[in-house]
Amino acid sequence: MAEVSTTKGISKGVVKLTVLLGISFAIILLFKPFATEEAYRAFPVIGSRVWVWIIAQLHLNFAAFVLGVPIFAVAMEFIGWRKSDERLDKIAHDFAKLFTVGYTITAILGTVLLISLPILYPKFMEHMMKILGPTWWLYIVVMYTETIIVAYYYYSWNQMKTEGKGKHVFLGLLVNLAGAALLLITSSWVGYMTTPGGVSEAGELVSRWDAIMTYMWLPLSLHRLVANVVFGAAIGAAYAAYRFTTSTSPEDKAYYDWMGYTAAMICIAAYFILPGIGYLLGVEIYAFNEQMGIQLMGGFFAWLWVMQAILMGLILFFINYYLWISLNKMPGGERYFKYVKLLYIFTLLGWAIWMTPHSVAVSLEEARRIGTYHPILGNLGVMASKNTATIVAMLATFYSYAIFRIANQEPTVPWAKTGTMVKAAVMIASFVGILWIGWYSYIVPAEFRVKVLSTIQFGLFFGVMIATLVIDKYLYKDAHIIGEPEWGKMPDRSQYALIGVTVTFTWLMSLLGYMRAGGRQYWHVYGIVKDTSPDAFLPTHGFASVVASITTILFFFVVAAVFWGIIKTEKVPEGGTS
Amino acid sequence: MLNIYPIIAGVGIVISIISAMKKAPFFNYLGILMAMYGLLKCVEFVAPPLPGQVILMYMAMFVFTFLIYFSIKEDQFQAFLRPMKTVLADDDKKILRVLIVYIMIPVLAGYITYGKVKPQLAPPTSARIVHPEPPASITFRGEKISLLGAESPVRNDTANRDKHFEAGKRIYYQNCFYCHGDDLAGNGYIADAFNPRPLPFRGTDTIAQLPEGFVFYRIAKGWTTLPAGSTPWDSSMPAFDTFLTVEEVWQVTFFIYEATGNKPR
Amino acid sequence: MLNKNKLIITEGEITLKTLIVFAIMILVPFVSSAEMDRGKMLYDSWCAQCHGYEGDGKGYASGQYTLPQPRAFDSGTYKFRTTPSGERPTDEDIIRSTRKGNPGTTMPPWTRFTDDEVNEMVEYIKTFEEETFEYDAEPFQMGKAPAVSDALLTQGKEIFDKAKCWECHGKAGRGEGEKGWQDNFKNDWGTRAYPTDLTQAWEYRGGATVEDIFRTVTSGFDGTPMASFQSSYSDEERWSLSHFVTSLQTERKTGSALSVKKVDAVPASTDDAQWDAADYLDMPMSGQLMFEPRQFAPVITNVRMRSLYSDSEIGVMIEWTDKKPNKGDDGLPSDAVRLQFPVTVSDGPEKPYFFLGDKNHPVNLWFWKASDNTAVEQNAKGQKENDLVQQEKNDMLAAANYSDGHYRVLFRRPLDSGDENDITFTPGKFIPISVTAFDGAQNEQGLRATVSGWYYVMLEPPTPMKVFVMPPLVGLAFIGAGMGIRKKLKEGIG
Amino acid sequence: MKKLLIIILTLAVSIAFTADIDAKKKKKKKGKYKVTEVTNGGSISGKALFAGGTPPADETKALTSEQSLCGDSLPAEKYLINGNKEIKNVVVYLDGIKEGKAVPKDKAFVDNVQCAFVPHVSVGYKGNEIDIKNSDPVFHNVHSYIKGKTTYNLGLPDPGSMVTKKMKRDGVMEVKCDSHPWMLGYVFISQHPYAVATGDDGSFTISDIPAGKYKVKAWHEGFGEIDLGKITVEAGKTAKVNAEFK
Repeated sequence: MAEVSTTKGISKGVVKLTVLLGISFAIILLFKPFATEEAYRAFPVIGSRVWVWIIAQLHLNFAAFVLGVPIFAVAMEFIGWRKSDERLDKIAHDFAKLFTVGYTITAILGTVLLISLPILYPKFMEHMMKILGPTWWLYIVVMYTETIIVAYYYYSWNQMKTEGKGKHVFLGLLVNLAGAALLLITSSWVGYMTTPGGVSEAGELVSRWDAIMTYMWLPLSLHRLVANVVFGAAIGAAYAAYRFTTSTSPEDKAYYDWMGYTAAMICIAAYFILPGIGYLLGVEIYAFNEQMGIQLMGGFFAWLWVMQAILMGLILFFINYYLWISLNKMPGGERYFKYVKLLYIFTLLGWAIWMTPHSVAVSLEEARRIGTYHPILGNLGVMASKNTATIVAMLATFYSYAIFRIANQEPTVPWAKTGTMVKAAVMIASFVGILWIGWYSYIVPAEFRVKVLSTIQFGLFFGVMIATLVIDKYLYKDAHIIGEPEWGKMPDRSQYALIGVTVTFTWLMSLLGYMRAGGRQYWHVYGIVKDTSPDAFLPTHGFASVVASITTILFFFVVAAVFWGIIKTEKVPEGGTS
Repeated sequence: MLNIYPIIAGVGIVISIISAMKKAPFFNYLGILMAMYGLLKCVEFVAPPLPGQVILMYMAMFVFTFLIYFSIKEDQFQAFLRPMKTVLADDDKKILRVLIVYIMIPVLAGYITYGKVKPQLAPPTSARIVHPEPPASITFRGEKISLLGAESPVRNDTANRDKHFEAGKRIYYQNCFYCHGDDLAGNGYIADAFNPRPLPFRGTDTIAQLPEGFVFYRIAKGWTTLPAGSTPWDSSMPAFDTFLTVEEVWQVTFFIYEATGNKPR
Repeated sequence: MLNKNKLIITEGEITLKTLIVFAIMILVPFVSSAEMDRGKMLYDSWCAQCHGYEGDGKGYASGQYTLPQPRAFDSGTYKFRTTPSGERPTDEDIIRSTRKGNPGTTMPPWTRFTDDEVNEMVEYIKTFEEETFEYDAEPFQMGKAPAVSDALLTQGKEIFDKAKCWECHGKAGRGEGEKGWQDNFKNDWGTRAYPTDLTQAWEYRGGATVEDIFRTVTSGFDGTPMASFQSSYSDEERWSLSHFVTSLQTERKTGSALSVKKVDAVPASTDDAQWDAADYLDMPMSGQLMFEPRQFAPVITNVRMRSLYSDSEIGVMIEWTDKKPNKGDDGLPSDAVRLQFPVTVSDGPEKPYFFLGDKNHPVNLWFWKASDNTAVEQNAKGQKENDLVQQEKNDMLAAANYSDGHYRVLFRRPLDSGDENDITFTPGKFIPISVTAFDGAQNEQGLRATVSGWYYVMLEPPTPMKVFVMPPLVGLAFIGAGMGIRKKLKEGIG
Repeated sequence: MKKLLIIILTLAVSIAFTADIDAKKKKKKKGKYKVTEVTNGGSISGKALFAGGTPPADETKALTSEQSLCGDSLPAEKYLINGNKEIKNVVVYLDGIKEGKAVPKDKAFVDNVQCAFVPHVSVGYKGNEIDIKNSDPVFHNVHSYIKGKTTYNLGLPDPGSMVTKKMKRDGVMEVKCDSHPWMLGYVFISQHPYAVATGDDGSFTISDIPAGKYKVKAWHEGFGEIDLGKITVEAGKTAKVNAEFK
């Protein structure tokens, strides 16, 4: 493939976007959606809801992908530039390639959604345009900006590699800024739908700014931003894992092993913040409307939270597994296997409690024997224990990482023994403290538990992580290195764990997306625009899971195609034409 | 009555200990799974038995995580796979292979399949919304009451606390206790007649998690305004706005919180 | 001599010392009565709602709200004892009732309190009537129950006949005995006493184990017509009687669905042997509490359902205990029973409201009345009077039988009646069913009724083909997979 | 001075508390009857008479079961008044006598004969035993009450079976049978020996009374209880008093 010039690349991108927008406007004009008296039109066979559901979720997945991957790519590029590490730059470039392709797919899916919504839901979209119309035009402007910058960023890579690397990194930053702007705009729409503001009871606009600046807007944006980082890194890890398992040369294996590791660690670091921000989002939902909070947390969706817990725990287990196997490639790593047993138990217990359902689905016969609530499960199923279990499992995961980092080193500082003891003391104290708070949470009112104790638990969790990392920084200064990590010396099953993380996370995103949308129940805009379509009921969990699975499969089908395409272009000999 | 579960647990523990000493991870794995299953079933000696669904969840977790555990170290993983490989590939293990691979496992699989496909007496079930979302306001005998952030006038009237408590107690024991129980633990003397069973008020997981306005709403409107997900057709919760006044509903709400030592959210 | 310094006591010291002394003086009576106070506090919080703050049995939940009435402690008469008739109960007797509750009454088992707390409550309860407890009583020795044997049961049966247990409890033990329905059959507190249905173990007030029964037979229930047989029969005879009584208890099979077997023809008579062989489902019953007039204290606690179907017909038989039948000619309403089905069965969980349906989901009712011994078909779409309509076309055939306190009512109808207001039975489908029973003696009619929740009947379809095909196929697949893996492994080794 | 006041106050309060508790525990206790040697005691005798116009006729009770054994109806034996208006089964007793002769050791006795309690009314003494017998070939349960409270309830299934119980409380003990609602009898349980029932001629004599002034009362199942006033009993003499019911 010949090197495409920057200007050509940019114009290609702009034309693509314009064509897509043009098509959608043409179709919309052709159908004259708002001219109808009907509130809904039906999509053939699968119905409007499922259609829009799948398309929107796919679009969101790719959007998350193209917003998350640049964050990761630019970070890599920046570090590679400062450390003059060619490998990092190569990873960054690989990723830039990924998200450039992803960008096109996102745009196509967006177009489909753009056409579908006003045609299938004319009355609802009319309302949305009335309230938030101007943001839509802003969105188009930002989209053009993003397209131009992305194209410029990608196609100028080799050009600016030697001279003007700093400027190039700055371009990457702009990509992310534009991405964040897109995210903020779209979040404002979703935020308005779930926690509307700025309108009168009759649905008339009172303040457009209030309609944008809803309860959900910022926490949702933040949540999505961090989730996008996790997602982007997870895709990166999956890509590396895929390459690792298909590579045959030791160099390639070493390279992709290292890439997978880096991506996975970024993924999990961002992942740790997610529960906290999710908590914030929950608090905002409660602040908007307690009943919606109840509905989402304890009501109809309670079982989905159990599924969420299973998936989240699964992700932690995959990552832990990956790190534990990684100890094999660290000279001196075998010294730490004895701790793995302990960490394993903590993660397992945390996961078990995390997934324990509060209100169990039982047969009538079981219900008669158990009563309404099982004394053990009932107590394990409430927030006090779940918070604790989550944090314990995450902390165990962190320690897996902390062990791996120093597995091939031996401290040489004079206070090495004391330092290790302090670290051990911090570790024990943190587990004990978190468990104690967990126990204490049972005997205090909900208010105090939610506002104070949970915060302390999370604070303790982050404090311990920072403390351990800081101690390690000084403890392993000029440490004796037993041996360099043997990158590439990993069994394939460790890579499946990374792919597992990505698939699980994608599935989780679909599921949580459903919950977020489902919280509105039979409203398009909660409390303002009622959903009177035939689909105005909550589907069963089973059905929702099936749709989430289909979306996930479709997504990975497309992603696999993208990976395959990238690998195929690489196989063309250097300098050759195609 | 002979209970086999402690025996299963015991045998499982013995197997896993012996195989751990003999460095046979595969049998260690089987032993652990056996022990865990036995132990989960043994819960019924100290508490009500765990529901089958929860046991299934936990067992799936154990199967997965212990498999992971035994595959961390390469040599251990190979040792783990060895018995399977031996039985499948070794020529001198023919009898064992025929027995296990060609008889036992297929028969077991067939039996499990039979259990799945045979007509079962399992009536349709539905996931039930325990705390359905209430409307923003309700009509209580023609009077409109806003529920968003509704505050209990009874709770705020601290000067007459005892009076309200006693009134609430009278209302509870003349309207609620036959289902929700003398001890407010959801086990009234006719609780068995209903499915779903009446909710308990004790513990930290029901009314302690709810705002008082929600409880007011549930008492006032009962089954009549439940959404489909709450299976209103099954609900025997009366709409108490036909029997009680607004103040009485607040009083009984106050009582169930005070009597169980719970605070509204 | 005394140290002079020691004699100088500062004013402050005096104040302190006097305060301490008087603090103790004040505290002493408090301490001695603290136990009583805690007992009173617990009693007032958790007993007084029924037994009354004054121990008079007239708490909030008494009168129409409960049956039987809460015990009045101020009478000093206790039903559940291990002491001879007329004697005070032991503390353990009161504790047992508190801890285990009294089945079939609103007295639940109180498990939440510590032993100390229960003891203190008992001490307080005893203060409501102190004269009873002035005398000591010698509890009788329970001993150990002998192992049950045929000979013992035969002996027990003889005593059951000889001791005239059946005069009140009925020949079949259902509490239908004539003597139990005389005007004077009241307890000390002036309310009617009902002889216990010995077939329904969940209703035995004093517990249904053989030891419980032995205790009851020995001590009697003071304050009720249940007499003590301690002096009339030896321990051994009373054990045999107790064993015989346990043998009258029938197994209660609760569940959510009844599987209906197919037969050549649905028997038309209620006493056909096929019915006794058919599987049954027990439905615990409750009073109708949702609409006025509410029934707080139903006496029908259980309804048993059996069902059979043929190619053309379905028969549903409902059985229940009615100790005193009413045909509507004694100033009281007639006994009746009503089956309820949705008119259309949805594929999902959606159903009509479980009592008389609702506006959007009508129900099909099969209504049998003892007064004319016929069954009619009705439709209802709500609980108001005009929501209930009689069907003009009646496809229902009913047969009923009352004997020994036991109603058996058989409804028969074509599987598909061709009427759009009727339920149609399709084999393999779970069809919601609920039961409403009316006991005339309890003045039940209209909305005042005894109700069940929704259950299901499922007409067993012929076994589908896949049951025979799938398991072998899966087994074969596993054999194939095993062979495949082996082949691969061998190649790998080779 | 202030200190003293505090001390007195605290004392007063603490005493008040103690007193309160004592009051609660101290429910009115009946004075116990004391046995003394009575020599040369006096007596009270007289007749139970109907003082009104026409005396009420005895009632009959219809039987709802056991007709083959006991017939269709039985006399209630409630108003057994002869031509001279003399009333049978009236119990005359000294109310509140504190001390006197020893209580006779005789057992009280109630039999079930032909679906009725025999004797219909008798006098028993607290602390003594009572024999309860069933002479009928049918099941009777003797269910007795004092002031509406069950004293015991005994099943007597076999003909000729007898149960012996102790009479622990005093008062008019109603004897009933739950199986046969028409059956009714009385045992007047007195805690002292100075209580007698009148016979067919309505006459009674209470003897061996220590000299003194006594309150005399008479009880009848139909007419209830009447006060005969305070009677002075002189040593060795007989005071006369009639119980006149209206």
